[in-house]
Amino acid sequence: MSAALEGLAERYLHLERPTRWRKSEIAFWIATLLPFFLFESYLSLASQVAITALFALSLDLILGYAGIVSLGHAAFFGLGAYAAGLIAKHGWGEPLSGLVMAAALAGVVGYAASFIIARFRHLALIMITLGLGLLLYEAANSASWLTGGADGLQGVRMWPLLGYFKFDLFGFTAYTYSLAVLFLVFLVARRLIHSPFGLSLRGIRENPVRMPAIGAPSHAHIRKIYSISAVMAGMAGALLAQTTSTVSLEALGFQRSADVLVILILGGAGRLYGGILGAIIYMVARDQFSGVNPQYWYFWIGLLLIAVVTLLPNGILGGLAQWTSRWSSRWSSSSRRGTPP
Amino acid sequence: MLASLVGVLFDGFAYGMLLFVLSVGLSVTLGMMNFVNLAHCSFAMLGGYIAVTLMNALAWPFFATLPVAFVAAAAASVVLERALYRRLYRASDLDQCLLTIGIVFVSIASAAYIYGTIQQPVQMPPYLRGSVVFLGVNFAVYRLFLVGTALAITFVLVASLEYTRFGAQVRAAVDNQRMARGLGINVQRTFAITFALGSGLAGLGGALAIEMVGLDPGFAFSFLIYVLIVVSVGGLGSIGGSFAAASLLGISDVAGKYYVPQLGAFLIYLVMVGLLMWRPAGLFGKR
Amino acid sequence: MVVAMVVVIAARDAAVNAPALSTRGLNKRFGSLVVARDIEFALPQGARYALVGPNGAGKTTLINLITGMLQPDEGRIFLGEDEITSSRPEQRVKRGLVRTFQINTLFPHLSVLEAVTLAVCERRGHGGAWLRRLPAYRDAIDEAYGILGSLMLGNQCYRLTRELAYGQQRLLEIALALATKPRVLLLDEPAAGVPREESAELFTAISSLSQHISVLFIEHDMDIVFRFASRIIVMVGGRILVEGTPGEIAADERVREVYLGKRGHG
Amino acid sequence: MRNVLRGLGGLAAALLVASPVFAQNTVKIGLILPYSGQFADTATQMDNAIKLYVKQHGDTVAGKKLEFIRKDTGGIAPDVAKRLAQELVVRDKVDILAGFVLTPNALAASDVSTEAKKFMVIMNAATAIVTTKSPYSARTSVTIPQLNETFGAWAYKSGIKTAYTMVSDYGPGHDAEGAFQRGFKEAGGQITGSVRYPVANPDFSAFVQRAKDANAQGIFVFVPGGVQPAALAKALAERGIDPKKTKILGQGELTDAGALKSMGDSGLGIITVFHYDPNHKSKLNETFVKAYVGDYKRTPDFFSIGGYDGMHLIYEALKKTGGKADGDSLIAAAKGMKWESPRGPISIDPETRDIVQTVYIRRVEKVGGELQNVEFDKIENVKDPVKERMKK
Repeated sequence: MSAALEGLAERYLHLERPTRWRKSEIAFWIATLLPFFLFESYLSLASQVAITALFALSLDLILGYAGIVSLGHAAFFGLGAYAAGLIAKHGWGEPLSGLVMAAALAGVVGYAASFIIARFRHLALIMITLGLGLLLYEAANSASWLTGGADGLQGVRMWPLLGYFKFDLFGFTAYTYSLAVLFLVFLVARRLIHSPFGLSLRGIRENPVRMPAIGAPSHAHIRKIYSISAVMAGMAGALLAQTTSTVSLEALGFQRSADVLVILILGGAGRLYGGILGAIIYMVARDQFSGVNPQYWYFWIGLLLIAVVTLLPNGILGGLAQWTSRWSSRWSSSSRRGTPP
Repeated sequence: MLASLVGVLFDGFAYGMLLFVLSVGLSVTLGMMNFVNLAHCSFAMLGGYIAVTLMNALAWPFFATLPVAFVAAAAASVVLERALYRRLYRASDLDQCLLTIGIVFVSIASAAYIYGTIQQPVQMPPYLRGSVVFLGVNFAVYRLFLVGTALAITFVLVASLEYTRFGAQVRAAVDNQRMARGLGINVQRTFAITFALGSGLAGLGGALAIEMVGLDPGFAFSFLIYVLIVVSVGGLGSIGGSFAAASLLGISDVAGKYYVPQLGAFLIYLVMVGLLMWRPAGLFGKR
Repeated sequence: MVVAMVVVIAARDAAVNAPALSTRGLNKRFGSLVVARDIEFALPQGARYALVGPNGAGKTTLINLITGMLQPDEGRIFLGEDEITSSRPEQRVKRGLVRTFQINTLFPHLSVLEAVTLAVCERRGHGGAWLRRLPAYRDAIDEAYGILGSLMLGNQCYRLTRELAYGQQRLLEIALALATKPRVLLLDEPAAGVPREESAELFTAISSLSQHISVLFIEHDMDIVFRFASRIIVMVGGRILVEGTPGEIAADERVREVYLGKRGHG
Repeated sequence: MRNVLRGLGGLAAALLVASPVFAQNTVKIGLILPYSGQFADTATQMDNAIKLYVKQHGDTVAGKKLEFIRKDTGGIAPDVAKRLAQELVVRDKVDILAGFVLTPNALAASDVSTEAKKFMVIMNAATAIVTTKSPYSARTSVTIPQLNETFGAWAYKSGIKTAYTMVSDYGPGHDAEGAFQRGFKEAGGQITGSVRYPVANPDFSAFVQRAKDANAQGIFVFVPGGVQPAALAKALAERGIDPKKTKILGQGELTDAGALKSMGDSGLGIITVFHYDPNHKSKLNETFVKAYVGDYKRTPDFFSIGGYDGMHLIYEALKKTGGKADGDSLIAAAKGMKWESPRGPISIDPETRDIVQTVYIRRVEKVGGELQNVEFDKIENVKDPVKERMKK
């Protein structure tokens, strides 16, 4: 691939370079297999990290790339979770098809919502997403005949994955499954942000006023990415429901929306790996802190957040990118990237 | 029937006034500096705990605790403003969210560590308890007191914004920061002071809130949503807006729960979403 | 019958020598303040018109009205012979009515090439395509590269927009506009803040644009205006004071007192 | 790929088999509680009692040293609870799962208890069905129907002919509403109306006004413990509902120590049903409360007693099995166990593994200037009626 690119005009390379697989990326994805060998007893945590990472990735596409802040993204996570749970409860426990159906539902709702979302920005947008999310939560709570209300959805029975791998106590199947889905969705997201559409999204984030002035249908773009993001969030929810065979109202809750936002910002919004890194750091830190000190762990999480903001602006990846670019610019001001992946 | 209507409206208004005192500070600071301070309710919580400590441990009278709550919260905010907030004025609002959420976590943990997770018990002085009947309508004494306080605060705020030099500077800074700078107003300083006053009000609100909604370490988080609703619906930087929004939300919430209880939980959010779709900048908002 | 005839003829005439852009009785108020009053003008195909007037005369507002960023209270706007009064800004751009901004309105964290490629892709309708990677759209990239070259930005195109010198950012403003293949180009003080000698270069670049592009530009420097404009429209207080050739304008008394007079002590 | 997975699957299976072996002379207990978040205080109270019991009875039972591993669910989070249960079993190799304040979390962890055959002690979660989810689980707290169906029947006998019910709009609330109305109607009473308020409801005045307008002889209320009881009681007082005329009936949380402190005299006369109160008159309870207050500077509540009795059940079961800690032996030992708790005589129903206990009817009165729940009636040996019906 890259061999063929030698001798190509710089202008192509300039746009092609950021789409290349870096060694660090490949190393990262290989590292995601380590839990299988090094931390078998952490597999169930690993699977939930992967699920959260997927959720954060879905938020990154709208927040990090299109600049749409949402405080109600758990709505789609929860929709996916309940859809997957209900399908399994009513006799169809096949995970993959359940995943697809759940994602589809989330996508449809996301598309419907996107017509509202695209019209607003700033605080109004944040509060409207928040409001819609809370409304859905209350609806799910009062529709206890369907959702099981506050006790959570009961009687979710999953069939073995591919008819062969049971969801085991170790979370072995759970992690394999979550990781595989995360990786596939990541590939899609990666391709998406390196496409012309991805460029248009960055355009919307960089300057929503200019976009119409160059003939770009911003609203259409926003509707599209929002629906895609909803599908991914729905997948994350479905994965959680399937791997734990539990669904509760908290899947829709404000807390979850807020957490994923924090996770994404922590890792670095607008960077493909921001959400994933954020999920790993936040959840592992939380697991460790709360293991040591179940009552006051969030004190340390709080300090962590404050430290990151003050030391590494724009999240961990953003901060690092800044440091490195400052560092490198001292040696040579080689052509720098707007948004490193 | 009419009696109960009046009663319901009154209760709603009183609840709204509580929301107003809690949120007005955030509205002004957000409007002036666009600084997303999600830790606003942490200052409220601080005020609450100060009041509780003074009342229960030192047996202070309730009224004496209120100014202390105000001052304590204001002081705390000054410290934080110097230590942390100041670094992030020019940072992205996402970073501001992260910082202030971090502060919320720390404050909740600290409160739980110091005061325990228990629900703080408070005993109002007898003359603030129970209710008075007027024209066959039941008015809770404490709510009457709350409304009075809130109205007084509103009056003071509006008056000082309209008629003092500092108020003028604040208004200028809210309307247009660049221009204010041009006019030689020290926006940084103006903001710091406003921020302190706003947080102080939050602290006062925290102290006033205990009797009605209780106080435990969760407060800093659980009331954040309501405060944000008031701020966004009212419109950034607008005291009148916050007042209108708070009373509107309070009344619609209580009235809704009374007349259509099955909608009880939905109503406040429905109202908010509806209003924001109608006026994205809020009732009295410019931007 | 006869009426029908007339209409047909009228239509044909319109088709023949319809101006590239024209407005009829545009009015816009902000509360009591009138920012546009009965604006009527026509910009012929391939023309180079200047729009001048003291600050606050409503020049930028007029551009906002024409490009749909503001909706007029009354009046109609025509691009060629078809009306666009109610179409959305991006639709107008698609039809070839494009503007630049007085204050740089760019994409700070996109590289120069990325920014222009973005505009090209949007014009070519690739804006929503996400199955193939950007580098696969070579002809789009080539076109963007070409545009940048024609505006002397060829050697800057791998830098981030925000790292460009101010003058170069002004050029990028125009590059973005050109990337949309405009038929009518509205330039809002393209040389604002650019030192004189550079601004002359900039306008040489503009005037050397293809004759298929009709240009209306706002500019304060009268020397530039007289050098590059075929006709000049003078606005004052939201209305068109006078329109004419540079010679006519230079001779016009009212212009002297209102406009040139102002420049005397401005 | 699939072969690789299969290989790894084998590895995992091997480890799973390997896991229960060892844990020779220690018994590990995994406590899953909401130590942080909205329900943190419930965890605090329960954990205090657990610590107290261990302190009083030593940490060695039947020659085995007890080892506790505490995990935080951070509130209602079945996914987390299940994961923690899995990790406790797989990584920390615990023998017993215990705690569980919240029903969804208990239900989720029950799956793990079933699959891994681990003894599970539910120390609070009060929805009737919880114990049916795992054959290795037993409950030492209470069930909502156990209290409120009994209460409904009692209310009618006590002379209340018409009642209005107001409950929090979520699972436990619905259970309480259903149970009370059932008991009340079956006894012959008439429900004049009912209303449900949101779970997180800061202001009750509107609902209280409705209840008042319905003017029934009794108003039955249910709220989760914590912030709300005081707020509700205050609202009742503010709207001028006089407990001496209209009977206010509720489940014990409504008038627990903390709530009473902050509601003040507005609480006087409220009648509640409950299975435990720190002022319960018995030698055992007095010593328990004394010790508890001594260590933690606050009075125990029903979370505490659930934890305390839960520990007692674990200790006694271990003694009975001679330290064998596998699920089957422990649950077998637990079935039918009887003992005298600070709350009174209790036992574990051999069929349902659920608690059988005395239900107390109390009234809020001033005792030496202090508001207290004074027991003035009781119904003995009450089983969970829901599961009784299931059997039929």
